Amino acid sequence: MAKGVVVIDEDRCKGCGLCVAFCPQQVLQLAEGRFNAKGYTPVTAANVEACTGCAACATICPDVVFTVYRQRRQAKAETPTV
Amino acid sequence: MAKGVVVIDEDRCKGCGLCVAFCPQQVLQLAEGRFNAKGYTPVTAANVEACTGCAACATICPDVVFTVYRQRRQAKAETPTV
Amino acid sequence: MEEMELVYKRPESLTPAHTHYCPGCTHGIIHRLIAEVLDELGVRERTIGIAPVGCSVLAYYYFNVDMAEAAHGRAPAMATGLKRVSPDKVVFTYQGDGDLAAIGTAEIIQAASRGELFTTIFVNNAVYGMTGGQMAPTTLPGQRTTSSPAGREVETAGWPIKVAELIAVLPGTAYVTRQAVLDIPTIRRAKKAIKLAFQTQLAGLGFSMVEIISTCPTNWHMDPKEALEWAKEHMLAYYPLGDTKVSDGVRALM
Amino acid sequence: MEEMELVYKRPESLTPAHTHYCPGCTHGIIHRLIAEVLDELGVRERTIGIAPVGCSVLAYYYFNVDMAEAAHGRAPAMATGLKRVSPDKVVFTYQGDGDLAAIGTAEIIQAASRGELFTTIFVNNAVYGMTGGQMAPTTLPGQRTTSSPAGREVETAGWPIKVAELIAVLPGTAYVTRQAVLDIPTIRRAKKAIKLAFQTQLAGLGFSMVEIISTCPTNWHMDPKEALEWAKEHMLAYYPLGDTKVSDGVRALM
Amino acid sequence: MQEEIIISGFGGQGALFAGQLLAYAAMDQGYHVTWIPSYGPEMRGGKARCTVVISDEEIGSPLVRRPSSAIVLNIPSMEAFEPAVKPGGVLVVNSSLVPQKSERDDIRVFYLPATDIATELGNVRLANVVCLGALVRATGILPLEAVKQALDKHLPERYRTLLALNNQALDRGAACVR
Amino acid sequence: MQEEIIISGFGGQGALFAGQLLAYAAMDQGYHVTWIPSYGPEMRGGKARCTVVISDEEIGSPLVRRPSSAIVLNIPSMEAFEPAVKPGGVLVVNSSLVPQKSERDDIRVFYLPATDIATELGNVRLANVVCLGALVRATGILPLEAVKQALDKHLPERYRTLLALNNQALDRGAACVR
Amino acid sequence: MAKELIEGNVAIAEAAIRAGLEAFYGYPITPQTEILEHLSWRMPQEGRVFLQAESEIASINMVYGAACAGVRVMTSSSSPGISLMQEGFSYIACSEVPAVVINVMRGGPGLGNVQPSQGDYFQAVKMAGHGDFHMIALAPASVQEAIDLVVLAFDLADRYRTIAMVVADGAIGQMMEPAELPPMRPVRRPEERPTWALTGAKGRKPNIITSLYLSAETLERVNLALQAKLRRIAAQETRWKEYRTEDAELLLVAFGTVGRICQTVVREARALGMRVGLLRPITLWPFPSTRLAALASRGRGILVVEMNAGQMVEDVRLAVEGCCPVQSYGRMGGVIPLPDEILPELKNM
Amino acid sequence: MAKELIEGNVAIAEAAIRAGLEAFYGYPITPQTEILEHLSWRMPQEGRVFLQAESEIASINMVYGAACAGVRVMTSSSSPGISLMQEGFSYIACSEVPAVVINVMRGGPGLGNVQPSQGDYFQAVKMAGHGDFHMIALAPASVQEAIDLVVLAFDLADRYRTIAMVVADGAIGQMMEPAELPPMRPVRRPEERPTWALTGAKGRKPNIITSLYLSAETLERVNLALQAKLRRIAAQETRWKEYRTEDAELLLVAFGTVGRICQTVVREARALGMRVGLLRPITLWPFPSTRLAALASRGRGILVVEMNAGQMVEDVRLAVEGCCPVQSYGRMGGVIPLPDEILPELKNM
Ligand SMILES: Cc1ncc(C[n+]2csc(CCOP(=O)(O)OP(=O)(O)O)c2C)c(N)n1
Ligand SMILES: Cc1ncc(C[n+]2csc(CCOP(=O)(O)OP(=O)(O)O)c2C)c(N)n1
Ligand code: SF4
Ligand code: SF4
Ligand code: SF4
Ligand code: SF4
Ligand code: SF4
Ligand code: SF4
Ligand SMILES: [Mg+2]
Ligand SMILES: [Mg+2]
Repeated sequence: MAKGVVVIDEDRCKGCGLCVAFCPQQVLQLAEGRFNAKGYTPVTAANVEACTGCAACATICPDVVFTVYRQRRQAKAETPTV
Repeated sequence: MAKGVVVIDEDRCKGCGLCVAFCPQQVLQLAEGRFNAKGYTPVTAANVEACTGCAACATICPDVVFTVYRQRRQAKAETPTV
Repeated sequence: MEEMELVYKRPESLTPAHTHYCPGCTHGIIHRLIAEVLDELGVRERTIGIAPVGCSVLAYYYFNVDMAEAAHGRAPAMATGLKRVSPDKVVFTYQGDGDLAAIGTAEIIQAASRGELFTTIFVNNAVYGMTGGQMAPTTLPGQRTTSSPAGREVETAGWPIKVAELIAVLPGTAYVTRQAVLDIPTIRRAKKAIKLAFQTQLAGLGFSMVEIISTCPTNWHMDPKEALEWAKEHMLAYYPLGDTKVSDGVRALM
Repeated sequence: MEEMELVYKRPESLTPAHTHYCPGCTHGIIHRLIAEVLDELGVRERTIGIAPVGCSVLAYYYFNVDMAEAAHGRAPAMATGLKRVSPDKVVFTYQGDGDLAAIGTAEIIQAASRGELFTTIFVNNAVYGMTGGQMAPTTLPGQRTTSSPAGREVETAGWPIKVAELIAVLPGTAYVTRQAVLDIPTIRRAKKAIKLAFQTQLAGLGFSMVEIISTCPTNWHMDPKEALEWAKEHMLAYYPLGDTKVSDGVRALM
Repeated sequence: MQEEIIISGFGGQGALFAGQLLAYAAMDQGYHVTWIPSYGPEMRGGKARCTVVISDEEIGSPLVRRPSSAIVLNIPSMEAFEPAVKPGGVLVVNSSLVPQKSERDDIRVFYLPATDIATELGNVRLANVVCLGALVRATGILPLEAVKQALDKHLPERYRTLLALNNQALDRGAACVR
Repeated sequence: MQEEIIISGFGGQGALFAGQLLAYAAMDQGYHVTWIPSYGPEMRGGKARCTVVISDEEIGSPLVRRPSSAIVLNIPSMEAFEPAVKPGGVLVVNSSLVPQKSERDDIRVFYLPATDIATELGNVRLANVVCLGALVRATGILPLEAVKQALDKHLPERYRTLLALNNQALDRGAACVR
Repeated sequence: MAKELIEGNVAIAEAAIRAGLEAFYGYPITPQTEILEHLSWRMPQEGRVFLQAESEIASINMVYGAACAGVRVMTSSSSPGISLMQEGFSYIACSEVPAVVINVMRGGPGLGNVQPSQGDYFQAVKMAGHGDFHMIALAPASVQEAIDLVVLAFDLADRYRTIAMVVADGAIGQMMEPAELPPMRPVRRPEERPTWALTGAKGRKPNIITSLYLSAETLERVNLALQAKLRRIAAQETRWKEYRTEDAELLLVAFGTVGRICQTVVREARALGMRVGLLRPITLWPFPSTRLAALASRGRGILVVEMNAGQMVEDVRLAVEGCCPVQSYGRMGGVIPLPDEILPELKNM
Repeated sequence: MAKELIEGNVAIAEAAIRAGLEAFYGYPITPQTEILEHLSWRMPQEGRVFLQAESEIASINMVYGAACAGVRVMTSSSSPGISLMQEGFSYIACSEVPAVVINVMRGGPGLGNVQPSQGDYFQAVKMAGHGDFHMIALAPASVQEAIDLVVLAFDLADRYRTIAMVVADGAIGQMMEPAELPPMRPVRRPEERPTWALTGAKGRKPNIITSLYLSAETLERVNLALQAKLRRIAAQETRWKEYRTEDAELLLVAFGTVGRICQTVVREARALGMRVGLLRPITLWPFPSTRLAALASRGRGILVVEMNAGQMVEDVRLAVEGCCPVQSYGRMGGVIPLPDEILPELKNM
């Protein structure tokens, strides 16, 4: 199982491609040929298994498209953080 | 004869006393009891013999009351200077 | 996902609204960072924001806090008026480079000089975004814009203004810094700086400002990734990152 | 007086008019120094001055050069507009601390930043003289004025602005200095600085400004001599004299 | 004679350019003409739209609520202008992006897969010109030739390489109108 | 009854204060009253002048071109107001500083060496109060006592040590009016 | 409270304090600087906010900010300073937050001088900035009225969420008259701030204060609501004073300082047997047009006297619509028209 | 020169260059930024001065400075930016230096929006700042007219040493129409600058440009001279266009974009057999009151159509003084009134 999971709020996506460029695991890509409600080509998690839950995508995304989960390793503060 | 001479444009004087305070030779004093056209007690050269023509009075006077002459010592540039 | 922990979720200090920003515009990143900081500091319910005139004019739809919309450049005056009668509130202005460094020069300098207890987030994207890409006071030498079509000529248009350095000269400032949102590390540092700026305000130490080097892909005519790279290469060379003023009180918070 | 040489006479660049200034007001000294410099540089007939709103609002009656009267604080904008269409002229603004450092903050900073080729004479007397002695941005901490009757409290009114230091940060400036007219040596140095500032302009090196620590005996409620001493003791402590910016080009002129 | 045309789409679809082209052609033919965009709310993206009025007398209002013909390049434009076209008018629909059909029987409607045609021609951004070809033919405001001449005369230097393609696009559009 | 008084001198001669004192006295006596300075041209020094109107009905204009009485403390004031006093009116002249005489025979003129009297009293700045004493006595607008009470009631705390002297000044002025 | 002899500017400042002023932001300018000076010690003494701003632009935007927080706030200035506030007025008007502004008018145009003037009538009543709006404009003719109208200005500003401007002139500002100050009202407590105010989105949705409406339709709706409010104000808040109009054939119309001067003129004219009355608008906007039209229909002429080139006379003409002759007499540059010059004008009618 | 299809804003900018514009100072604001953008390359290309100022306040004061030097100078802005220039206008008016200002009006009040509007009519014609003055206000209804009026603005500004404002709206600014640009006039050579200008006191007494007149009497004299000049302008420069007024019973009065729209209305109404005409003021100040009064006396009603809450209608009412009914129809917030809504209003009269 993947170490991380990203949930994509597709309709927020503007297809800017920044997350694609900044994901260190090449998990993401733009869903060419598909359009979201706003008329943009949205991002999609193609290579889900590679996701480490590093949240780089959430950090770079200007449109808060991502929610990110990661496999629990040890007890950690609950506060989400970037 | 004095080394310096000051010509006082009395009606410009506002009796502020700065020249009196700054004349290193105590040449100047306010003409107590007298008023000029503007209604101020004007400055007067009391101790004329002591004047060195140093132009300190002209330098401090905010109202350009003084014209200053000094005994020629050597050839010097003509430009008046403060 | 029982065995998964939440690493990132949308901050509460953002409304659910979608922004009107262009794809890849860093205004969105900066909004998010501010919202995260407000969440973390637990001050959302007592925060009041002032939006500028500029691309971020609609920021009041995006922040989940009370907000007002200022006249172009006057956000610091408005924030001053507001904070002085609401000393228990957390007040911030969000301003672009046209807004803050051109028309609003007097207001930001005087508010900083008075040490007003609000925080300014200053988004430097080297261009007037909203009106379609004219030269800003921060436009780089040689940079082409719609009002410097031959590239900014410093002989006639002057040198770009380094706001963080200028403001730092004023004794009323407690914390002034220049950050960027051009990659993961700069974004992380920018967030820390924003947090410190708000903490400076909360501690009543003086005026705090975070200048943030940003991009405007649309008016730079670049794709968003390219814009980030251009900014890193060109803007950071002229606008070095780092703190320009850290008062003793702020140092103690660090 | 054949054997006498003329050491001082009224400069040609002053009109014969008597000034309206209060007795002992240093505005008069500064006027004279500027006039002497214009005479010495031989530029009277191509000089254009801009008077401010402030006690020196009537400066246009006193300087024997073409002059205009600006709106409060806007002299630098006016000078910019004028100089740009009259590049062969020598242009200067004469401004008080309320005019330049409060309402006119944006205009002076932006003109300086653009490196406009005019010279600003900035008369810092720590008070709004003309309107009867209110607090200025340059009023010292603790100084009583009619709008800071308990003395300036820096917590609410902020710290005085050190304009020469602030402006010097801008790359467009070529020569920025703080001088005084509080005794014979400071007056002599002030004149040199004014001359250098105009020479900077003539050489096209960038923006030049001379801040001059001055007195306002009337609103300080002191006699003129006392005022000079108070300024020396208190103002110079906060406002150190000296150059804050000397560009390489200017250094070559020195 | 007075023809009032609205051309509407997303930003980037070239609605404004198509309108200008039409305006140039009409001007060169000696008509009075106005072109006016509905310009943006100081805001990025969104809709792009223009109104062209062509008349043989001085033009009063450069704006119209009910055009005599319209080109709709996307769904929102269809929704906005399909009901607005004057009875007897012409509606040109880019059916590549607009799935719905008009229910009006008092206007002439032409459905063109303009984006597909443009893609076929090798440049997706020519959909606007395709539609313009159709509109000009359908309304008969001007000879198609006039539009081609206008292209030749007014196409900015840097786009001149696209001249032939533009002409083809006009023809393809016109051909869709029988 | 309506009395319009102008008090005029150099800045520092206390014209404004004398007017205020009169206004206070009149107010305390139940009259309508206005006091208005002719305030400066954003400029130092120069003239100081005020107009006091005292009336038993609501006051219209607080300004007058022709006062019913006037105090002139220096030469320019004499030049300005000697001709302006209404026929039948009163003019009080500080003859210490004003050498000239009025040539009018339709007004009552009192020449007081007010500055000299004030100097004698030990404070040159009391010349204004000396003149006020004369004006009040000469016009009879108010009992002199009313002005003294006003002094007592309204003299700022920091000047209270000067109360007796002010009263003396009023008396000396009044005494000049026979 | 007993009457005291008090200067107009000081009275205005003190009246504002009594009315619950919580914050003052202003910049010095003659002939109103005493307002700022008085508040510079009185506000801190009462534990309230006083701040000398860097300019009039900053002042009005500080006012805007504090108004958004739901407090009673004021600025004051004189003609050139008021011109600098025009953009701010327009924003405040559209945002519908309450604010009080004092304009102690001086001679213009330009730097002009510091003498009393009424040269900003048009600016105050027609358009104090871009776009369609009006502010309530109140014109006192005495120190007492200045006090009363300052208090009223705060109440009206709050009631209608609008700008209320007290339009005085240098004479009112500098004059001393016996007057009575109102009792001290308590300042609003933080929890009493209006529900629309920016007080932190605690337990409620965020409040937003803006003047931006991107779509024309929305902005038109905002404007229509604004216009409806203005009509409501006009219907309910028009104020004026009349003096001896019962049987007047000739009517003087004048406001502020000139208004009271014309009262003298009426007395003098009546003494000569002329049937003269005076209408003195208290609210310059809304203008007492209806009443004026009624009076005009009975009279044989109106003389409008102003310290300007003839501005209010337009509102008078609009009100009477030609039903009787309307003359204008104006002095400019700080010259105050006095009875002895007005009376002959009246006789010529 | 042949006609070309040209955008209003670009046409305005280019016309200014042809009219001999030597310096432009301005600040971006929609919907007029194209003026600034066009001049940003064209002015340097012609060896003239272009400077993007830090604000509208700086712009107008730069204009003031350059005007003092005796050159043809211009700034342009839109509503909120124009509000910021009010103090500057007042100074320039009093100093009597020539300047041209473009206002491409947008929806207000406040930030409003960027859609076309005529909301600044009052501001332009009644009082663009404190004190008594007017500027010449020219309202184009087409791109060609915008060109012509820009050139005229420079000539009038110079002739009368005054501000001439071209009052356009977003529609004029953004619209493209065929139009002909005037030939290029040479710019004034330095030695041709007017004798009053600040050019250095060489061989003459210093020239002084000021708006400060400390004594009320002097300032009044300055004002009287200013008023006399304004009357001269009103007598000589009032301009308007008429359309089918020969036999009109009903008169439409409208300016700018709405003026041309009303031309369509006249055509449509005439087609219905209604005797309708149009008077379109070209100069908003001076207003064509005399002509309007003459037309009104023959008609049975006037409908004033504006993109505001009803501003010019006041000048119409002032002109006709009740001699026929005057109705007002206004749309706001950037909504443009179209023939199909105006016609019914007309029918209802
Ligand atoms: C008084 C005034 N002047 C000008 C404008 C037009 N205007 C709107 S936004 C803007 C500049 C915005 O640039 P910036 O502050 O850098 O923000 P960005 O859009 O780049 O984020 C301008 C000039 C205005 N609305 N008001
Ligand atoms: C717009 C505007 N605001 C305010 C004023 C009033 N005013 C005149 S001079 C002045 C301050 C002058 O102080 P400063 O610049 O320090 O000059 P000083 O008199 O001390 O030499 C002010 C506030 C004005 N004339 N115009
Ligand atoms: S969390 Fe990290 S690895 Fe997973 S998609 Fe995002 S950036 Fe890629
Ligand atoms: S960064 Fe965000 S908006 Fe951009 S493509 Fe990725 S998810 Fe979409
Ligand atoms: S020249 Fe020197 S010595 Fe002579 S009076 Fe002046 S200061 Fe004194
Ligand atoms: S310094 Fe000048 S003004 Fe002052 S007393 Fe001396 S001469 Fe007179
Ligand atoms: S124009 Fe630039 S700054 Fe504005 S939203 Fe688009 S990318 Fe962002
Ligand atoms: S008030 Fe002060 S600054 Fe002004 S003239 Fe008098 S002393 Fe000089
Ligand atoms: Mg920007
Ligand atoms: Mg000062």
